[in-house]
Amino acid sequence: MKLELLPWLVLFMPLAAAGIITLFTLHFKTISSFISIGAILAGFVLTIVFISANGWQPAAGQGYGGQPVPAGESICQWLSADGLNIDFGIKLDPLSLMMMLIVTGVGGAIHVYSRGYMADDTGMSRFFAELSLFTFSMLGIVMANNFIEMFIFWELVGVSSYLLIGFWFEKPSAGDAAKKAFIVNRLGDFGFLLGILMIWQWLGTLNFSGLQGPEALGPYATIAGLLIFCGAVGKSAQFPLHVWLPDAMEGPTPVSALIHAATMVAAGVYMLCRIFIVLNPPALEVVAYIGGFTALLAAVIAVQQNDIKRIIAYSTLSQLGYMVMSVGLNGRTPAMFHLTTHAFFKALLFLSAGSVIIGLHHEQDIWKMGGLKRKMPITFWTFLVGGLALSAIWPFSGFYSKDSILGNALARHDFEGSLLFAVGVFVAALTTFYIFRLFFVVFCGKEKSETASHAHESPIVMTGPLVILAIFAFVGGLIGVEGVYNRIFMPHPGGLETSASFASELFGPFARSPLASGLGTLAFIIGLGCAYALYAKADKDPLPEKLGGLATAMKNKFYFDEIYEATFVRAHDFIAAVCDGIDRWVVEGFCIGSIRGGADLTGRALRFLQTGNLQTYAFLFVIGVAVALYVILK
Amino acid sequence: MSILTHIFLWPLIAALMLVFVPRNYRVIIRVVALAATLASMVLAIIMFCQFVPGKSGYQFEQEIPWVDSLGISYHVGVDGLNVGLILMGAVVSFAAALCSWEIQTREKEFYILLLIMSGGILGAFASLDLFFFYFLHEFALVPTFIMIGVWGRGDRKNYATFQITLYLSIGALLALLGLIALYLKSGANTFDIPKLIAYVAANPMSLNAQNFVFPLLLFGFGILVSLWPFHSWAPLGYGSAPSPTAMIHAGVLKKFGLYGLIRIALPMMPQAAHHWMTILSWLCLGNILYIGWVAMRQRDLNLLIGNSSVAHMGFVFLGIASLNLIGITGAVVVMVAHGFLAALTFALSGYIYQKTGTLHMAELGGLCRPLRFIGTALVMAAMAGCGLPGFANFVGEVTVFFGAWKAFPAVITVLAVWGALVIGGIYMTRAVRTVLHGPAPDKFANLEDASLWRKFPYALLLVALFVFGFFPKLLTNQIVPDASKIVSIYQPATVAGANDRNPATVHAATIDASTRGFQAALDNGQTAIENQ
Amino acid sequence: MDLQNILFYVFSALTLGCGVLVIANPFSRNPVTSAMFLVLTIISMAGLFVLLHAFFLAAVQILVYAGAVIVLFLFVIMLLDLKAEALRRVRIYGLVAGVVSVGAILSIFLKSLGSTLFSTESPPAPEGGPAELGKLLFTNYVLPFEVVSVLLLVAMIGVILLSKRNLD
Amino acid sequence: MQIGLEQYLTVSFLLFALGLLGVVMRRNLMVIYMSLEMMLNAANLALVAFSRFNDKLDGQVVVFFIITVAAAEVAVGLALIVALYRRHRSAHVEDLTSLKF
Amino acid sequence: MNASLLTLEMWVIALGIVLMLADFFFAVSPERKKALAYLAIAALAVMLLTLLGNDAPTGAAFNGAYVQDPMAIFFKRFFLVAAILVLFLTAEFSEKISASVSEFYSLVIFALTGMLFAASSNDFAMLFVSIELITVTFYILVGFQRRKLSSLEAGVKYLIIGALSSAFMVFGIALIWGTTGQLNFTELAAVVPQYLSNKIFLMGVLFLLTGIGFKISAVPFQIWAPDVYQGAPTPTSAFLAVGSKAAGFVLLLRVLFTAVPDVARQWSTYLIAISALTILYGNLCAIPQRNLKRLLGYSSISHAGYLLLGVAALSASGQSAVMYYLAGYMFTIVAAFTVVALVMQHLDNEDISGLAGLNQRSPLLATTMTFAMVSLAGLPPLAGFFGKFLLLRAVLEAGPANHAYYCLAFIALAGIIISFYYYFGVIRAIYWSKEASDLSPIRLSGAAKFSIALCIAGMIWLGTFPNTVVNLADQAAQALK
Repeated sequence: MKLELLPWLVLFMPLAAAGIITLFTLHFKTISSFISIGAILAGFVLTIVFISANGWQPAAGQGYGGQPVPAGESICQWLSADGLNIDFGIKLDPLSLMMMLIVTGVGGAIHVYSRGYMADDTGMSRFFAELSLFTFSMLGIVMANNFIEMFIFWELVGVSSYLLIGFWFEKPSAGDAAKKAFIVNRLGDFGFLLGILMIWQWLGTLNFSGLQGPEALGPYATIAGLLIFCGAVGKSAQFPLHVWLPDAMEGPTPVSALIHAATMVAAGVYMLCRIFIVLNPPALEVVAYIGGFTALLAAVIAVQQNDIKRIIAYSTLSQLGYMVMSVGLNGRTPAMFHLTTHAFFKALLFLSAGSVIIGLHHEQDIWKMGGLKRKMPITFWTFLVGGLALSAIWPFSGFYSKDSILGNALARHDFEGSLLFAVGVFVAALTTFYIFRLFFVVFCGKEKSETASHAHESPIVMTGPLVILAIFAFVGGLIGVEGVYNRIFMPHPGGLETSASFASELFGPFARSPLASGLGTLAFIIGLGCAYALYAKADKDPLPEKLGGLATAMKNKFYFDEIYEATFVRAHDFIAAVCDGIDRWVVEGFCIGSIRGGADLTGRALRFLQTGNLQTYAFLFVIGVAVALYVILK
Repeated sequence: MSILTHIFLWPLIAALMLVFVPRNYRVIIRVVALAATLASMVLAIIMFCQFVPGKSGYQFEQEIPWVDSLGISYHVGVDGLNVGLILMGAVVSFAAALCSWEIQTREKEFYILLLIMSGGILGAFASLDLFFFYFLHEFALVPTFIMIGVWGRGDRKNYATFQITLYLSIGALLALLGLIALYLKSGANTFDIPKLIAYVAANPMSLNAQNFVFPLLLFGFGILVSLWPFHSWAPLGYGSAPSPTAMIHAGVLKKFGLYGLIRIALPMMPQAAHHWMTILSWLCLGNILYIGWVAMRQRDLNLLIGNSSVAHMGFVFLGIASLNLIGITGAVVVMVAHGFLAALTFALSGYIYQKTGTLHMAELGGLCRPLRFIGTALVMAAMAGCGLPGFANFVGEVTVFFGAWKAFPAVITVLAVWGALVIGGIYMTRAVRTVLHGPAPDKFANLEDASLWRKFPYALLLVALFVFGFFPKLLTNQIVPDASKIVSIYQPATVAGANDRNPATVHAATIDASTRGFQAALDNGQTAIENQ
Repeated sequence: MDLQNILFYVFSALTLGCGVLVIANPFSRNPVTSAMFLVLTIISMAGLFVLLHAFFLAAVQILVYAGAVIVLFLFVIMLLDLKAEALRRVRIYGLVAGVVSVGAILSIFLKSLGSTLFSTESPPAPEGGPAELGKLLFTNYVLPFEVVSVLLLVAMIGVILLSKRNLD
Repeated sequence: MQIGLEQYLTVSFLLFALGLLGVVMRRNLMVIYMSLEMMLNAANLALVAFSRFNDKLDGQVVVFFIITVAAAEVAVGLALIVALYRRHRSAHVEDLTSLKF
Repeated sequence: MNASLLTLEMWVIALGIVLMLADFFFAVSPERKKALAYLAIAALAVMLLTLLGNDAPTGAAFNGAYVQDPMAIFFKRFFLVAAILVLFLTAEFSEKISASVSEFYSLVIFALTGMLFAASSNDFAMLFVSIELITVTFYILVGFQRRKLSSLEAGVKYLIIGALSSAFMVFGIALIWGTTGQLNFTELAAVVPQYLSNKIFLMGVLFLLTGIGFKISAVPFQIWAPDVYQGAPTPTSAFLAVGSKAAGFVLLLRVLFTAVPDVARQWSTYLIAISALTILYGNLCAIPQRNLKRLLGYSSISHAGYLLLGVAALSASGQSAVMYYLAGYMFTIVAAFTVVALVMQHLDNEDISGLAGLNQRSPLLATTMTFAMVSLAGLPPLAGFFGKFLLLRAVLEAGPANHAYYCLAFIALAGIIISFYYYFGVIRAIYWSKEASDLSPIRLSGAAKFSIALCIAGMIWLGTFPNTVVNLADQAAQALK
């Protein structure tokens, strides 16, 4: 068969799966799950086949109308009206192929895991349908070759995450969380669409292959860049639109793992790398600072959360902050590299947390857990691996990626770089601190509640994926991911480090940027130390009395929700109330009412001319004649 | 006999037949109505498939002189502008006929009126003669009032009837004045639209004449389409209308005014159009933003849907106002898409009302559990309503945005996009949250979901939305050639228009050429030149 | 100041005076008196006709009007013995309104009459005798004449119908 | 001075106005009807005067018609009034207000 | 001098006399009286077909006093059809006036004669006598139901106001003739220009129009209409609304456009004002009206206003629009009155609530009433819509000359919209009023069904295939010059 068709197949199989499940197998949970899992795993396999056959940089695909198309794209026209040509095509290059691998691979593992996690939920078919829909949309984002197509799938991942967050829609909190996620994402997309419009206006094309440097955008380059960035801010939950992600934890844990850790939230970073060329220095600066600030803010908040999933969610925020920061610092390879490793270990962490939650019958408060090391050994170990990878200690995958980010920041030798480097190191320490706080409280010490004491290990269908992901989280930094990204981001010979020996690869970071790696390790040690000192034996949180008001502020996420509630939502509600009032009272009440009443009254008044008295009639008749005479003859 | 004649005549003939069917033969009445609408739908689909895009002139034409002394003739035909509308109208009529099972009293009269509505409006869309264009629409409009009055629901039924009658009559009559004035002032002494256009193109109307006629048409048609601030009839009317009526009116009849603007006003009165479209572009923001906000406040599902459908009209107006090919194409696409969508939403709310007996959102909740199909469909409808890709609405709206961006100062488009993405998202998700999500009251615990037969209309409309959402070329390829005929008279004007902000486009085009081949380069080069 | 003028003034004075007494008789508001004064009005008007050389019409006027119409009136009045109005008091505002409106019309009449000038010299008077009238009537105006005959027939039927004893 | 058309017209105008006044003021159907007759007579006078001074007889012919028609009208009208009186015991306009508004 | 042109009138008079005489020896039983009506209808139909076929002779007689031009023919056809419909209605109504119903028939025929003469009268003497023939006949017809006080009262009111207006008219004729010395319209038209500043002459024209305005019930001479429509026997009301009004309009057209065209041009603004006032008065007063016949009275005022639109337009298209509109209006209003007669027969007052539940009692009647109301409201596909379309077109056409026409058009729109309010009120009363007192089905005789079918067919035919009538009206309007 023609290999060009494989990517299309990979893209559309999940959609087909979703369609089949919704239409036919809603009532057969098992079949549905197998269809969905089969679709995504087949996608994974096909992607590997394709890569092994065509390499990372496929040759020219095919277009419509016999037009030559750029390498690795195959296009068909979707819509065309004079200046507006929107294609539907797929763009295959190392970036997208690697993302496809991540989405299908990690996603596949999570699919399998969900088979166990959702086993006793009546809506499992619906769950898998929506999961497949998400996979389709995510692959679409990855493979899109133009802005509109990306925007389409951008919206689709939004809606599928909306559906999945609201999966347990009977829970009011779930419904609200879904709504919030959707609307906040919409805010981001608002900017994104405007950015697209500006790009189109200035470049006359929407295809990524037609993109040009910021100088082509004239005076509006910065605005355009930032507008596009808005999309990333919304999707990747960067400050100030970060508020939806923690609430999104209302969804089932696999969803949190897949969408809100591994793939969707990373789409923003991916998009930034995709359109990197149009961003000009000022825009990049903003990007970098936003990223850095988000990383810091989220890490600080995470320190005082007590919901196991929320802690990990905030850590996701802060890791995303790292990536965005790195993009802003012109380091796309580190960003994507960290995205990849983060996908592994964050998925791992979430799934482990999920297994804990299942083990404790949906108990999520860490202070009701404890001493699970013995009861859930596999989960314990996998979680430990995830935690170490997250807190970036050699030789775990996280170490390499985060180190390359810090190194890249340091390598700029300017104020911006150094400042953000410092932030990064501090955040690294915090990261270690909060993750091990979680770790100690949950797994060590003694049981802090009844449920904890009756916890049990999860079935193989769940632990299996855990182990696989754990392996990747461990070695993820050493399997040449970085090299693949370098192929497109810095295609000079120096970039191709796959040729280097394994040992140099293993210790590469220390050689390349000793300062970064050194400080990183130091940060880890400090964080771990503090965490151990405070939480190894604690059965209640000692920090609040130490920090006082700051702690409560951290606990309450620095009141962002409240602020938005008070400003954005209130404002809209107020305006809405005003408009409604005008509509009800002025337009409908006054205008219509007066017209109607006026006519009615005149009618009733005029009728009194008809007194029924002949004399009045004669009199009116004569008056009429008199007036007519007067008017005509004056 | 043109296929178009069949398409709109069958429902009318069926209505005539029903007059003679005794009222207690309910089955026969329904079967006749369904058969007629089904026939016209099938014919419409056939017509749509046989339509050849870009062929010059009109297709499936038929012309019979009617009143010679006035130059009125029965003249039907389709081009890219109305072919989609006719298809949409036929499909929606069939769906509405299917949904009419909710009517329990005086079915005979109801079906007769329903058939008159659908037949009349299809004829109006098909006709290329000013007189019949208006005549058939008015013919279809009257049953609306009666249906709301007789079969309407809610305590404000009578007031709604009064208001909708008042507004729509004013609108229709203003439009009538405008059409007559157009006929007189053009001096062509014919009501035949193609002849009129040709004549006016040859010897244009004076600016005064244009400025007299155009506002009449704009506001006459505008009132019919609930242009802000003449909108207040719509939500109330739809709120109290029986759902089949709301489906056909909101879905199909409402598009008449927009179609009229595109078909009649734009090609004949370019100067006036230029002057008025800037005003229109601000008025339609009233629809998009203001009505969006009003919709956020609604506590009744039907009122919310009604308001949202009013808000959607804003996008069509925006597209028309942009006066360029992209915008008008988008406008037509939105018209078609919104036809399906409005029909779908009103059908769904009708079902919910019929099952729960209320549409007050505070009393509803958690309906996704008992009504799985209806709930899912409603979620889809809500998503389509806030412009989600995959549904036809997205295609139209995004195209409109591109057109508007090209035509107007950025602020208009910015506000419109805000209305579409954010405000739309807010009220739609709110509706879903309150009606479908959350804990379900016990009394709704065992509502019965739609049976297979009753799922059909909803499925039909959803499929239509998906088809045009996934393959917009089906529509745009047919629209573009004929729309470009209309905008061709505006091209010199658009050069003068506020639209020369991109020096880089030519450069872009050349870069593009290397990647997308010379054909594309040519296109973009042209746009670039136009844009300067 | 020849006899004709004197007669004109006499007759017109009589006509108008009796006319006033028909509608507003200060002494009696009995319809009978009104009817009697109407007779006088008509008769004096017949005098004016004579002055205008319309001899035949003068005769007809007296015969038909005074002789037939007014007699009919009197019959009916007697039949109905209308005393009612005598008892009712005049409504002042109605009276004022009437006078004002009619006065307005009259003033416009006379103003426009004054503004238009007529030839004052009197042309040779046409002989308004039966022969001439009859000739015209049965040549140019035969059609209206016939129609009037139908009208009279209708009137006859009507009167019979409306005053039949038995209410159907 | 010479008596001309003007004087005759004045008289007929005055007579017409008198009739009008009667119609507007009196409330007895009979008297109102008489006033109407007076108005017709005013028209007659005008016609005769005109025919005298226009030197044409057509006017007198029209007068002839008017008189005839008036007679017929009076007959019918009085019949109506009589019928009404029989039914209603009143020939007074103020009692005739069952049809109003 | 070809008296052959008068064949139709002669036959009609003969028919009237025959009917009257037939009462003595033929019409002994009610059935026979009904048969008499159908005989008359048949006779009229035959005359319509034979004497006024497509090749009806045209020309003038009695040195121009009587003309038989396309317009006369149009209106004669119109009057014949109207008389036929009204006779049908009368036959249905006959038990109310059983004793002297055959006289009623003959009176209708005589009124018809007057209208026929009016249609072709071309000088003031003819105008006067024909109008008087119509009016006097209607005095009798209105007061015909002597059992009902309302009928008599209506009769007397019609009598007094009618006599008043005819007094004005006579005086007007006197003044016109006196100043110009012309009785014949065509000859008058030649000399009018030199009298345009002559106040006596203008006064005469005004008084003449007063008389005609009374017949068409135009403001400010509309005041009698509601009372008389309400009080008169239903067939009479119908005939008033159709025949008498149409006669008024044919004379108005003749006078304005044949006799004094220059005056008409001079007074166009006043015509506009009159038309606007009439429309508004009729519609506004009708809003709170509950009595159906009275409602129709008010609506007939408003329709007089619409018709005046066409007159005020002072153009051939306007005149033809008037004629077309009259044709449509005839079928519509007769249908409405037929339903009133049949439904309200046994009710003492014609309150709208009497229609309650009509759609159960007799679907046919309900449909007819709905059609009538829809057509009166001017909605497709019935005659009323196309009529209003033509009228508005005529008015807008005149717009450039005088911008008041545009305002007039808008006022007409306002009137139409107001009228929806009460017309739909009637429809609502039929279909969804709660208090349906009795639901006994209404028996319809075949003749009634036939006449109703005739009306509906007329409405639909005129509305959907207006070509024929429009062409006829156009020819007629051309002949008016």
